[in-house]
Amino acid sequence: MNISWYIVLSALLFTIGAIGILIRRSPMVILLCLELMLNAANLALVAFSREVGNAQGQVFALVVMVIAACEVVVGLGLIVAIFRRKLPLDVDDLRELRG
Amino acid sequence: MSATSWAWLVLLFPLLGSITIALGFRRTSWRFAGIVGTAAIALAFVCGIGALVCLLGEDPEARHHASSLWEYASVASLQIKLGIYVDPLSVFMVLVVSGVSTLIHLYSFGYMQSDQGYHRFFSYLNFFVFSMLLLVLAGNFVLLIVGWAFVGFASYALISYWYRRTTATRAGMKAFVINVIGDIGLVLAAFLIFQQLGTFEYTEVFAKAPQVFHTNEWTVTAICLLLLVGAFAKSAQLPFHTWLPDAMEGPTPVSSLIHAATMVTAGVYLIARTHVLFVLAPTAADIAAFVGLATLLVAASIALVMTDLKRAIAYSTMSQIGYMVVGVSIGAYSAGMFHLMTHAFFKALLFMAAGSIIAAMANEQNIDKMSGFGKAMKFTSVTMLCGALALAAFPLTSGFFSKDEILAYASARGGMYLIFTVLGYFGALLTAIYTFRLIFRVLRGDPCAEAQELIDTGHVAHAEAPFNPATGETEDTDVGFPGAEHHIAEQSPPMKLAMGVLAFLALFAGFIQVPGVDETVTHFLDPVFADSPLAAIHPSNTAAWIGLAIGAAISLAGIAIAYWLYVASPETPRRLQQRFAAVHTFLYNKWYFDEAIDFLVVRPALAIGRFANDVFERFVIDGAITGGTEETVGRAGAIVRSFQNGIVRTYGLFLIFGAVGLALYFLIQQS
Amino acid sequence: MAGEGFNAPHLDYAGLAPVIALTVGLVVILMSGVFGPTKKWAPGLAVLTLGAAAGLLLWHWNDDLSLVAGALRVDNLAISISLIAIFSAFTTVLLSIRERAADEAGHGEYYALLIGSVLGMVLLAEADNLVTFFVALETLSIPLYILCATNLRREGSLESGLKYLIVGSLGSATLLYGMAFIYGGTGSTDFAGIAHGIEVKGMLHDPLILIGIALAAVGLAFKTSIAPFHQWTPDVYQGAPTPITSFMAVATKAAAFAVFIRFFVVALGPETGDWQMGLAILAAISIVVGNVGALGQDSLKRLLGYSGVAQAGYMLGGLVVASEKGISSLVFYLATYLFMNLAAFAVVVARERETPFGDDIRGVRGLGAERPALAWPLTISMLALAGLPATAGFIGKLYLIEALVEGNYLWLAIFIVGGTMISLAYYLRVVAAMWMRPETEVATPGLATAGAGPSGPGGSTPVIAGASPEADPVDPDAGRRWYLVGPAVLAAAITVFFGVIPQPLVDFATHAGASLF
Amino acid sequence: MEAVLFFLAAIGATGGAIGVVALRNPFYSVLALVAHLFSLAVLFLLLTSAFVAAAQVVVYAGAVMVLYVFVVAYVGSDHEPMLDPIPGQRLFAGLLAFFLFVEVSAAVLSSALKALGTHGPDVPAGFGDPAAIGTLLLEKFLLPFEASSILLLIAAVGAIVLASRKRNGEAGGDQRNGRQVGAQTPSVGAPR
Amino acid sequence: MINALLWAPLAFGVVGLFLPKKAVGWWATAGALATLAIGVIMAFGFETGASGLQDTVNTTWISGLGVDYSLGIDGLNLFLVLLTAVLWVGGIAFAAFREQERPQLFFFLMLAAETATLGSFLSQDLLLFVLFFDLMLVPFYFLFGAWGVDRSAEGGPTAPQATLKMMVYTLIGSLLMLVGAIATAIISAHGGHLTFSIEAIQHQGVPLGSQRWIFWFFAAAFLVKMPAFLVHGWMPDAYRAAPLPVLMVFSGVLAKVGAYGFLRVVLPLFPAATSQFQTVILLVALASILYGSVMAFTQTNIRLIAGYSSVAQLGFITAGIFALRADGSDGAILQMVNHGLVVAPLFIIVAILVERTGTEDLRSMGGMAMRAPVLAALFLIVALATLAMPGSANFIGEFYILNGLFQAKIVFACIAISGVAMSAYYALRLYQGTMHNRKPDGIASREISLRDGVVLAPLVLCILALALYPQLILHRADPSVQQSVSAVTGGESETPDTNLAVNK
Repeated sequence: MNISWYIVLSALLFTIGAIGILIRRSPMVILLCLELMLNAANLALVAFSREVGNAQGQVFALVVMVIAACEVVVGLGLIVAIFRRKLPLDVDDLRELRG
Repeated sequence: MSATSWAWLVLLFPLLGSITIALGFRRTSWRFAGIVGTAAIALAFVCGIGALVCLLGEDPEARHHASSLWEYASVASLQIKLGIYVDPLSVFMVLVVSGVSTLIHLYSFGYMQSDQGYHRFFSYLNFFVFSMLLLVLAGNFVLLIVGWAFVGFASYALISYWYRRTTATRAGMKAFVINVIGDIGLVLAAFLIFQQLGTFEYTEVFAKAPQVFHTNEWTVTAICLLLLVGAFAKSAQLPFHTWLPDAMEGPTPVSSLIHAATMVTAGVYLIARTHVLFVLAPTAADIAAFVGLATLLVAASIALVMTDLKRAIAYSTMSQIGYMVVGVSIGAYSAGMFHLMTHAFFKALLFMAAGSIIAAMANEQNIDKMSGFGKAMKFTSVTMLCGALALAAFPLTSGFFSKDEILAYASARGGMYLIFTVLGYFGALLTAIYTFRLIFRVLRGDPCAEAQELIDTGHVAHAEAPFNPATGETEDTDVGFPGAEHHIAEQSPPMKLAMGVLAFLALFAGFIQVPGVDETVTHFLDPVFADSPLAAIHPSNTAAWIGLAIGAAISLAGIAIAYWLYVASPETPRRLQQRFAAVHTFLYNKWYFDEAIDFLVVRPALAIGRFANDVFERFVIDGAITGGTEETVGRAGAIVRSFQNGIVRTYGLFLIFGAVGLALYFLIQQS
Repeated sequence: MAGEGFNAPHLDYAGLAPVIALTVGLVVILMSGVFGPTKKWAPGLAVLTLGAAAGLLLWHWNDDLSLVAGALRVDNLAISISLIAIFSAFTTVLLSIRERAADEAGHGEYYALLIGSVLGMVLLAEADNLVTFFVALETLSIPLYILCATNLRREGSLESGLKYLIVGSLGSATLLYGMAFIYGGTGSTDFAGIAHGIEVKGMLHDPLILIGIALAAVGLAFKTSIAPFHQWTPDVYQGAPTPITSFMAVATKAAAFAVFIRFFVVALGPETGDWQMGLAILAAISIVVGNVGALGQDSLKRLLGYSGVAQAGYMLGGLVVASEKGISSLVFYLATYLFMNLAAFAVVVARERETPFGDDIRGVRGLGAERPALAWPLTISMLALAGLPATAGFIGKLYLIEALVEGNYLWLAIFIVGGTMISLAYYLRVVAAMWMRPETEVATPGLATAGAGPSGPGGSTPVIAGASPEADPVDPDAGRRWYLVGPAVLAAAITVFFGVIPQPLVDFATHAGASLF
Repeated sequence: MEAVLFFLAAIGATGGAIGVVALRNPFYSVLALVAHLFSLAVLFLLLTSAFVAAAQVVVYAGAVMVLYVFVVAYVGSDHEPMLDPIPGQRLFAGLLAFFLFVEVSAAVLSSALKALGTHGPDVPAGFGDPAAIGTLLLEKFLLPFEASSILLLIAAVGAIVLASRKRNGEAGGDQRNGRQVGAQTPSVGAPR
Repeated sequence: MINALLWAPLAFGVVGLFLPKKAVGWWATAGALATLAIGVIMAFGFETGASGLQDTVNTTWISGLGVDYSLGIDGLNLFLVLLTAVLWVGGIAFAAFREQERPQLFFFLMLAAETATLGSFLSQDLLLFVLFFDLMLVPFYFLFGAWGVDRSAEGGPTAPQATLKMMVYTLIGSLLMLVGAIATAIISAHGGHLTFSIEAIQHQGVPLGSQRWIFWFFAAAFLVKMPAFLVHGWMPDAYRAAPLPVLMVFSGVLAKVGAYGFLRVVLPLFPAATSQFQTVILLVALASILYGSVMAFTQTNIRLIAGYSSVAQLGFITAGIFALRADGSDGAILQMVNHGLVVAPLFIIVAILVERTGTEDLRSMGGMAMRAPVLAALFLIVALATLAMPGSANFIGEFYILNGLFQAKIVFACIAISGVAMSAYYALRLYQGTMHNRKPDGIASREISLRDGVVLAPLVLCILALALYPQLILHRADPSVQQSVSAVTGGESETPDTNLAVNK
């Protein structure tokens, strides 16, 4: 299979993730969509690393996984805090700050 | 001591007087002010004599000197010195001005006694004399303009002397603005001269002009016309004359000094002074002459119907100046100057007398209300009669000689200029009529109330509440003239002295310039005008005497008519009025000059001002420029904030949008 | 590759010292919690750590080291930016004393996270390959996400935390995706390698690289809050605890700009011609957006947020021209921006604590008469931000414009000028509020009820941004506390000093700029 | 064979992704993501990067997802309403995403990079196996490796700070009325 | 010496911040007097007839950016510096006689403003000039805003609004000028060593193409500052808001900086553009003259009468400069000083009148002269000088200006001179409206107090002295002016580099 296929696929996944962030309101799902985007990036990285024939991209992908995990943790922590604070778990309703 | 140093002294004394009086107004008495003021001018006169003597000591060709104190305003490209120019012409003017002024100061010393602003008055008056002398002595056009404007200011200050009177302040403003227009004419003329000749100094200008310009070249014509604007504005010639009648708001001594004897004749002096240029621009000269003629007749016609004593005399002043302008423009220089002198005498005298009478009438100026002062105020009426005779050119009085000399010259020059002779004589007729109209109506007849009171009690009547004759509104007395106790009419010796001297001069000054006998003035002034071809023209003695004869006849005729109209059959005037109602109203409204100017100049200016204020400033400056910008920025801000709606997904949308846009730009930019 | 023996990279501990110092400090502060209440010493420890790091960085001034197999590069640019970040953090520590958020989070954690973020910034400033770059970026961001939310009682705080997290992650995902393409196009993750790759692989102007640049630019523009990627800025600035805001406002921008510069000038140097115009347009947009957005803002933090967007636009100009002078001017501006903002935020903190108005502009009304020691710094900082002479702000603008004109970006210079004009309208509004008679209402509650507390008359005032009753307890003489007045006055003094004698700072910036060329 | 695997995995990944976005119950979204991750792992294998694939399965499907499930269980999963309150949000989201996709694909397809068209160069055996990756991690990428460890520490601290109960008990009360005040002031900071 | 002149006011101001309320006013006055003394000493040291700069200071300020700290005095700025010093003494003394709120700050700002203004006159480095030019504004921003008059009652703006408007308006120009200055330096450097020294740039020359647009950047700054027609929008509000002691120095001096800038910067550096756009600028000047005059005689607020008259006067000055003849510019310099010297006393008098009458509306004033003859006399002199009464130095100024214009562009001169007639009208209207006619009830007509007299009289004496001997200024200004103007007229021959640059 050509590398191009993988890249195009990753582009597809990336955009799907983006769409998700833009249209979902539950913070949890939004976090999931972030995961989607990061994974799309990972796919691209790995594919490219295959294409250029060095493994740096794969390592990059691994690091990205770690970072994604961190973001998830913090995100979920925030969600919990918000829940504790009896605020709605809907990003549209969190709009005290604007203008 | 040389002529120039005398001249500097001439300038010095009035200035010192003015300053001293002004600074001392708190500590010194009114007497001090009066004495200092009069003395200063007297000294100036004396110095004038000194200068005269010096000049006469020299041979006629050498009788001109320039002298300068310091560089007034000079840079590499143009020099302006603080310099004077002394020659017979200027000395002549100095003598006339300072002489008449001395007498009028004397008169004012008594006349203004009870006025609150005594110091201010004399300070201004001295300042005026200083400015007038500066004007006549100036050695270059810039200094001329300075003196020119100074007298304008002095006249303004003295016209609105009783500054609580709105009429006075308005009249002052009018006079000043019109005079400024005149100044502008002079300034432009100066610029043009500088452009052509590269200097402002009289001597150089008059020396260079004949080489640079050839006759009737447009530049020199333009210069002369611009000079005329200045001259006419100052000398109240058409169409700039409207300020002079209003100027009568000022105290009577002011009217007699500034608005009869001296300042208003500055225009005549100017034309005489720059005759070199006018010779080069005959067209301009003729225009000047015709304007003078027109003024002469128009003013005379108005004077026929004026009921306000002072204004009537003012119009006669205009008309007399018309004679002078005609004279100096057509080339009768010395004649014109001579008439200037005699006119100064008798017109000053007439005003003094009028002032005395007005005082006796408790500020009433309307001649319809006056009568019978002949009995009430002997001295005044006698002197007034002398003045009137001179004005009417009664044979052998001063006016008789001076006026007729001009007309004789005109006929001698012949051709087109005969018009001036003919119409000049017609003007003389009118003059005689209106002059004696005043005399008969004011002096003869049975005394009016005030006159009667004067006869009975020897006390001058005065209104219980002083009022403004023009509007009739009551005066606020702290500027109040006449003050509470005011009994000055012909009772104060200084006044009598001044009037007496002037009466004498008015009657007999003519004899210094009798055609064919002794033409003192002509001889004295000849060196100045020697360079003018027109000066060569000279009416033969016979012609001159014929002219005098005609003049005498006309003047007598005029007096006779006046007698018939106002004494023999007092009904006639009224009938004439009804018969020629239109004419009368037309004349009575002074040919509607004020209205015309108001319509043509004043209203448009104000309209523009209002437009600028209410429309332009509000809608363009504040509206479009300032407001527009604010509006735009504000709108933009609103848009930005509306995108900032606090919903995180919108932010995400914009982020992706940015990404897409940027990527697109990059891709397009390259392919 | 496999099968070869494993040979560890040479570790230059001297070069790594600052990073190590920060790491150690971070751990120590966390640990200190074990031995008892951290409230007392945590700030001290934090200051100590920062001081140590700063010292070690200065020690490397004028060095040019490549560390840990080309992961890091220590040069003047990195050092200068790191110093800016550290100084900002240092003052943040001071401002955080008695800060409600610190109590909420627990002081140990609070300061540890702060140090962590600083660590991220130092790494980012030194980053020399993509992986380090990305890790450092996240090390910078993630603590900030948390710190923003630490004032758990205030809805705004949590909200800002979540917003920042979501949009931030979106941004970094985009950035990452861009990196992936650049890596794919050049086959290297080292900046130098990338530049080399572009050259040899003939990838110049290749769509693959360009799309990568575009996406990477988006990510970086987001961090530096360039419009249209700025929208988080005002909200997060307003919601976050003020000391953290002050930290974000300067340090984040500085670090992000550092890597922006290094990545675009070193790695994408060959492509300069391609990205210049694009970035210039972004700069122009954010100048306009930031300035008009700030008009009519009542919340000072929000106002500063928008102004931050505009200022970022100005600074980006320095990068656009990609010349030595441009970079120097950018660094210079960042340095001045540090002090200008610092003064402003210190005052805002003080007023937040002593008036019931929070960060609303009414909080500073009549300050000139009431608290000159606060009014002067705020005034100076506003004037400096507006770029008026005799302040460092003027020199900064002068420097930038000079660089732009030299780089033939006159039109951008004119944009800067235009933006400055608009900006007067809001900066001076603050000044007017301090010194001049109130614009509309006569009585200023700020004076009347200062120290009265939320329960006082202030409580009944309509709730406006940042001033909900959730606001922190009022400390009536916060306006006299040395740790608030000190930084304010100091920063203002420095602003003026460098406005009058800019030479030292200019040299500093020139060195930083020179290190890349 | 490889092509078939690729397409299957691709379909799986795409389907999973779509599921994440489309499913309205967060819980199902999580499951969809798990599916997505597995198919990604397959793709990684096809790209001869075994270690990454393994890590993918272990770290994500193993650890992270579990965390998700817990949280979802904790905060409860309520269905969000179908239609979007912001007008045009979905339309624009779709359009922009589409454009992005087109741009990226265009870039990829029009790129001058030869290798993209190929299967990639032949790589030595053991390319991307744990040994190789480990070497890289400890040599070239030592610093990012350490840094990410610190990052994990920070994240942990953060999670504690955010999620842990407050020491001082009075938290609950004023939280609630704080919220009420917050409710009274919906239009805070709105432009005026 | 020159440094002392420049920084003395600021130093006094800073010290003043720490003095007690009572003392600070006198201290500030002393500071201003000291500055004036230094200025006068320098004026005596001034070598007449020399065109070059004298007692210059020149040290590098920011090496990296090519900015130098270089000051110097020549015929162009000598008397403007003196004017500044004199007016500030007047303004500060006048304010010191009165109760000010927060006096320390007030006087500090006043003195700071003086330093800034002096700086913009003295600086010989383009960027330094721009810097001081902008800096001038800051103190006035505070003075207008914090001590100003709130007009919201009569539907006008509040002081802060008005002063903000002024700030934005004037900075629009001067920021563009900043860009222009930098561009000038960079372009003229031709890639070589970057310098902002005006002399150096003039020597290197600026290509015509660049001159065209840079010219407008500078012109914008100067025209707004003046203010000229169409960009005077800030003036009415600012003038009505400003506290009068401040306003007298503001309108007395600051407007001149704009005109001065033309002579100092624009003519020497952008000769080609100058002669190219001469007509345009002349049109603007003409519009300012006419518009200013017309507005002045329709206003009823006495501040605005003075304000719009300044617009007209500055129009004259600009016209004089852009006659591009030595005599025109000589007149402009002279007129700058004159206008400063008349407008400042004018505002003092306005202040006194407002104190007496409690109103600024001309229509509800009048009749003052009776009880206040001295005030009236002083006012009369000032008014006459304002309307450029022949015999006053203002007349010589306008005479030179108009003469220059007449020789250069005769039509413009003929139109411009109509402004003189209008000025006669509005000046007298102002005088009569306040001093003459009937005194409305409820107006206190008191004589000028000795303290105000002490402030006012010296200024009036200056007017009279200059009236007697305007040569004092013309003589010293002329050489420098010729140099500056010849850059345009004889420019090609004098600075070959410019010529060469133009040909490029």
